[in-house]
Amino acid sequence: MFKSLGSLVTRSPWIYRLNAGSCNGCDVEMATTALIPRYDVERLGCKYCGSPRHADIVLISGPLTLRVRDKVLRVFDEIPHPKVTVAVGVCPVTGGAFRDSYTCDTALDQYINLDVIVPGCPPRPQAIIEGIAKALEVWKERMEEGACSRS
Amino acid sequence: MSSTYTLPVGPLHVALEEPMYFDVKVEGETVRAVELAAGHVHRGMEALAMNRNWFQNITLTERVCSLCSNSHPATYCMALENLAGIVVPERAQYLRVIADEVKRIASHLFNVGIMAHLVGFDSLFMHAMEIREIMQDVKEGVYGNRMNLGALTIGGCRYDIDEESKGFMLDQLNKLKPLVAELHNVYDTDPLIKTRTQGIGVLPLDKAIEYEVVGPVARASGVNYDVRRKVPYAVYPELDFEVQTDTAGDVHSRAMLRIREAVESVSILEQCLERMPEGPNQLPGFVPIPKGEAIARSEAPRGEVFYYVRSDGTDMPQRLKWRVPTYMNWEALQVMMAGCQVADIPLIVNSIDPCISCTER
Amino acid sequence: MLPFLKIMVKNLLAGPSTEAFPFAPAHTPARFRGKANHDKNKCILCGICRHVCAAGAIQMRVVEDGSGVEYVLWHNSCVFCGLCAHYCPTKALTMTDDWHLAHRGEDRFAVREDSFVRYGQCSTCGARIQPRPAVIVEALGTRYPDRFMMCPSCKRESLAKRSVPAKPDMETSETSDE
Amino acid sequence: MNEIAQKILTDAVTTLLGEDSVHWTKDLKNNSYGWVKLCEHGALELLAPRLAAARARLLTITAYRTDKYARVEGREIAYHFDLDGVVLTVSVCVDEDPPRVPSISRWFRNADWNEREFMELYGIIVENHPNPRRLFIDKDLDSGQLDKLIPLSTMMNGASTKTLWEKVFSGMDMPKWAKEAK
Amino acid sequence: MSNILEATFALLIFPGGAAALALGLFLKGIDRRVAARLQRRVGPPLIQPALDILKLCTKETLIPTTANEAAFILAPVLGLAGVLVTAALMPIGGVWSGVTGLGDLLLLLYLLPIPAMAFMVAGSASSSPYGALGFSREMAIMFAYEMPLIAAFLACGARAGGVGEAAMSLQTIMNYQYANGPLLFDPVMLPALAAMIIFIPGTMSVGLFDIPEAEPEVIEGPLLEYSGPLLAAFNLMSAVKLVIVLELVVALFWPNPLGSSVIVNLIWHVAKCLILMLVTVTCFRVSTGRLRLEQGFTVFVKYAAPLALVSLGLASILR
Repeated sequence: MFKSLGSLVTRSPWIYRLNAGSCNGCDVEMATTALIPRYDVERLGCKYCGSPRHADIVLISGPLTLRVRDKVLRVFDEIPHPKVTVAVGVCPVTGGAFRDSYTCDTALDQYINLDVIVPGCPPRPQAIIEGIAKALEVWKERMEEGACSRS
Repeated sequence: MSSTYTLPVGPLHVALEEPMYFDVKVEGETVRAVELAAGHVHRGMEALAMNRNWFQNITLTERVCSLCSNSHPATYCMALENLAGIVVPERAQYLRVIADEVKRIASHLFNVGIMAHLVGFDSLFMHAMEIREIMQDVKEGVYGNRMNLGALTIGGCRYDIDEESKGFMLDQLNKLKPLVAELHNVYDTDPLIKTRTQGIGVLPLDKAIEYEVVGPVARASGVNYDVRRKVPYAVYPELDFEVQTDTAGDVHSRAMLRIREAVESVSILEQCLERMPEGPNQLPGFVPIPKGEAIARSEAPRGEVFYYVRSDGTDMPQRLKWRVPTYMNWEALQVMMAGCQVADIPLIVNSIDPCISCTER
Repeated sequence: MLPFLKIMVKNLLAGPSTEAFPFAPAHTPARFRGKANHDKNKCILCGICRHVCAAGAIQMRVVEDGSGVEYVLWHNSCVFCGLCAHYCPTKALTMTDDWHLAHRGEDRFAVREDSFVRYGQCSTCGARIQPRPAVIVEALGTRYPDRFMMCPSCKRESLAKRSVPAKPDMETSETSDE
Repeated sequence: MNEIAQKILTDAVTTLLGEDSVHWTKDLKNNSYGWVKLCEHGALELLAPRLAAARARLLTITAYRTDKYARVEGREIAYHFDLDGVVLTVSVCVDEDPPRVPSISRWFRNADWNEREFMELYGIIVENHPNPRRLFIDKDLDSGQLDKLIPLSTMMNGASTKTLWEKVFSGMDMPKWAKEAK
Repeated sequence: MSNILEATFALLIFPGGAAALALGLFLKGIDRRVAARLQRRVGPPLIQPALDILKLCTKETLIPTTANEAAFILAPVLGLAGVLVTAALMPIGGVWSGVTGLGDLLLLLYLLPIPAMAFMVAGSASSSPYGALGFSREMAIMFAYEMPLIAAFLACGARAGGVGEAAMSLQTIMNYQYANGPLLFDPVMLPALAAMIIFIPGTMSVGLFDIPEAEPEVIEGPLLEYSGPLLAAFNLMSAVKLVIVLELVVALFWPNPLGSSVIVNLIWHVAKCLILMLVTVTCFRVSTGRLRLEQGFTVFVKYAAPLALVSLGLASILR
């Protein structure tokens, strides 16, 4: 039962974009991916939503600066389970070019479990779509395990 | 509904590409006061730059901001070249102008597209972004990345334009030209765009001078200051283009000015591709950077970029400082937003083409 | 009156401009800067790639027995600027057009370019020297390939042995081979 | 155009500081850059209104340590002005402890952010600043982050990067070459 | 007994309840797909709205700690229930004549604002400033679009019923049209039709009137804080609301059946709704952006309401 539900449910991934202090390259590419006809993620049922409470897939970019950290974590907390996290670009994982800055908390995975990582600086839209597809797999697995509740 | 209440805009707000926090005091739908809180994208890049060597800083400055990602390393390299007295080969200077203008077109189209998105005109936004994709393809096809071109190196350019990519570029420009003209017409005549943007966020000339704004924001208010003309660099003195100015100084005139500048950029690109001389695209080997200080400026899509570099003779800068256009334009928002409607806040903020990651570094 | 209506009709007639991806492979331009590729057969361990890398994505560690260097380029740290490939003197590092790098979070440390570069051996005494890959030796077309494969001290010795009639300019050119 | 602006700026400086106080350089495209050294910051309050009267605009302000790693005490602040394409840089030495300079935001509105920035990055006190709050850096961080620069060797092996790289090398999986060797 | 059964069937299965939900989701699916085509996109599959609802039902429900919990939960539930009841009352030409004796316009006037009310309760219950702003916007715009709506109702009634004889029953209006041809082709009623065509996007908050839920301005307004099944209820509510509004306009202006076959008439009815939606919702929202609140208000007060009043005046005089 969970199995068929999983494959149906994952056809409606709603995306939310979270900027953790990025240089806006990844954000522009996410907006491009999410909104323009050339990539049309709506084919996959994706919708770009304005409120974190509507989201299923969170795209995070940026090296997590100290000033934005608490706000990012608070917003992340407002996203209902089950949610899947996709790190767009390398900054959330290692800081990329901003590694070891005094204002960056670099490893975002101390706070948030990154389910999928899309390396690139910034990754091309197709790569982001690939990341979303991977995220859907993760989501499906979670649905099949019945792990929908807040863990 | 006469009581005043505070509407927090941001820091993670859909209308803003980047985290920025405004405390907007609202009465009904009218804005009474705006307070800015910055620093969410402050990544300590100046400290990083002082800890990275000259080469690493090419990449680092490119990551200041991805929308004007070519202007930063270009100005940084220019500052170093001024410092070391390096003469860049002429072909490389043409190549630099080409990279700059490609980025300018893409950036301006992105900005006017976002404006359409903010007035809820998503189809027009998509249309503008589809037009921008033509330039994105150029970036990806010629340079290898859609945002960060990686075009520059100290003493030249890392890439070269061969016959094939020249043909590709000219094809794309020919595709772009009628579409941009059509887009100009839509923005100029669409009644919705006009009702929503004309007379909104006005910055009169005297205020523009007082707040020392730069770039399209200044030019839309009537300040005729374009670094490409005022402080010639690369091969701009040899190129034929006109500095666009306007007098209305509202959201609409800024958007129109950007489209007109994009049209000028297309013509600059064509001139460059035609006139580019044969020759090396970079200086061979590694150039030592002597002790000293130097300044370079260039016109990024958003306005004047300023670089100050100070070297103590080691392979790292003693100090590398840059000032970006948005840094100058932020404060003028308080003039533009005075007494506007809640619905106009995103529009006005977007009209200065804010680049927060640039500003906060 | 409504200029956009015209565009709307045109859009309808032109049909979708959506790419087939992800249901079909996407077009990748030849110059695309995807993940970097390290060719251990060309690497001379000069370290310039590590020097110019702003993201610190390249690390080299001598393995325990000292026979060579473990060369790691971590794609999760790389910012794909291509400076390493630009400055690599032997073109051991190149940027490929492969952008299929999206991976599960648990694999984050495995997404890397991993190679083992064995140190060269002095052709005379067997001491450890910088790698002298065959490709590079051929490409350089050095006049004394055997001396090129020697450690500095053996080279000095070999030069001294035949230094009686040597022309000074030739020697300087040879030492620059090192 | 260029010459006129250069002359106006020269006059503004030399009437206050005497002949030869400004040194001009040109870049390859013939743009002029003027350099002024002020060894005593009191003169800044006299120079700023003159430049403002000459309608120069403030480009930005750069503060720096005379020695990057603070092996020698001393800071300098470079004020960059522009008049119609000509840049004039006025470097002011700040030697006292604690370091302090007067604010010039009375004459140049956009000095506000610049001054707040070097206040928090270099811990320099700006006298008579209208709005001396933090600008960019978080309240959790000490001010003067750029003042006490960490040497590169430490930076390269910054704690977070180091831990990450240990994980890369310890390997969640075995490297290919290691498998082949066995 | 059979009356009660019939009413239950109408409420739960057809034309209210399940049928209205299905029709609403179908229309939304078409809307999204056609909009995508107009924007040079492929668009989502037709069942996408249903998939979205299904997905939302598997999600967690978060309730803000500062919110009024009861109102927060009740708003979408009552809103959905309200529209489902309303849908059962909507007559379908040649298929269903509405619950007898209940299908009168005054009742509809009370029922139609239910979704807007639900939005307002949601906006104020969620205790976020954006919700509050959305609330005040929704209220202002509702007052604005109610005016042309009432005027158009009266105009149709006057046309069908004659002077002094208030034809405040949909059935009367429909019977008049069965006898004299649809009001759509009646030149006197054209201004009222125009007013209703402006009313549809207004009440559905699309295009020029996407004001209460404007994403960049008030981040979807009252919906900001909703998640999971409650959000699904809101989405369903808006889908059914779309059906009601379209059916209402069809009933007022072109209820005429195609023949005597129920199936054919049903398809004919859906087709009319579909065409009406494509014009007034899909094309409209694709080709325009959003107005400011006071500009949106002006459109209704200055253009839509007077247009409807012209029809009302003409209908009263000409009779």
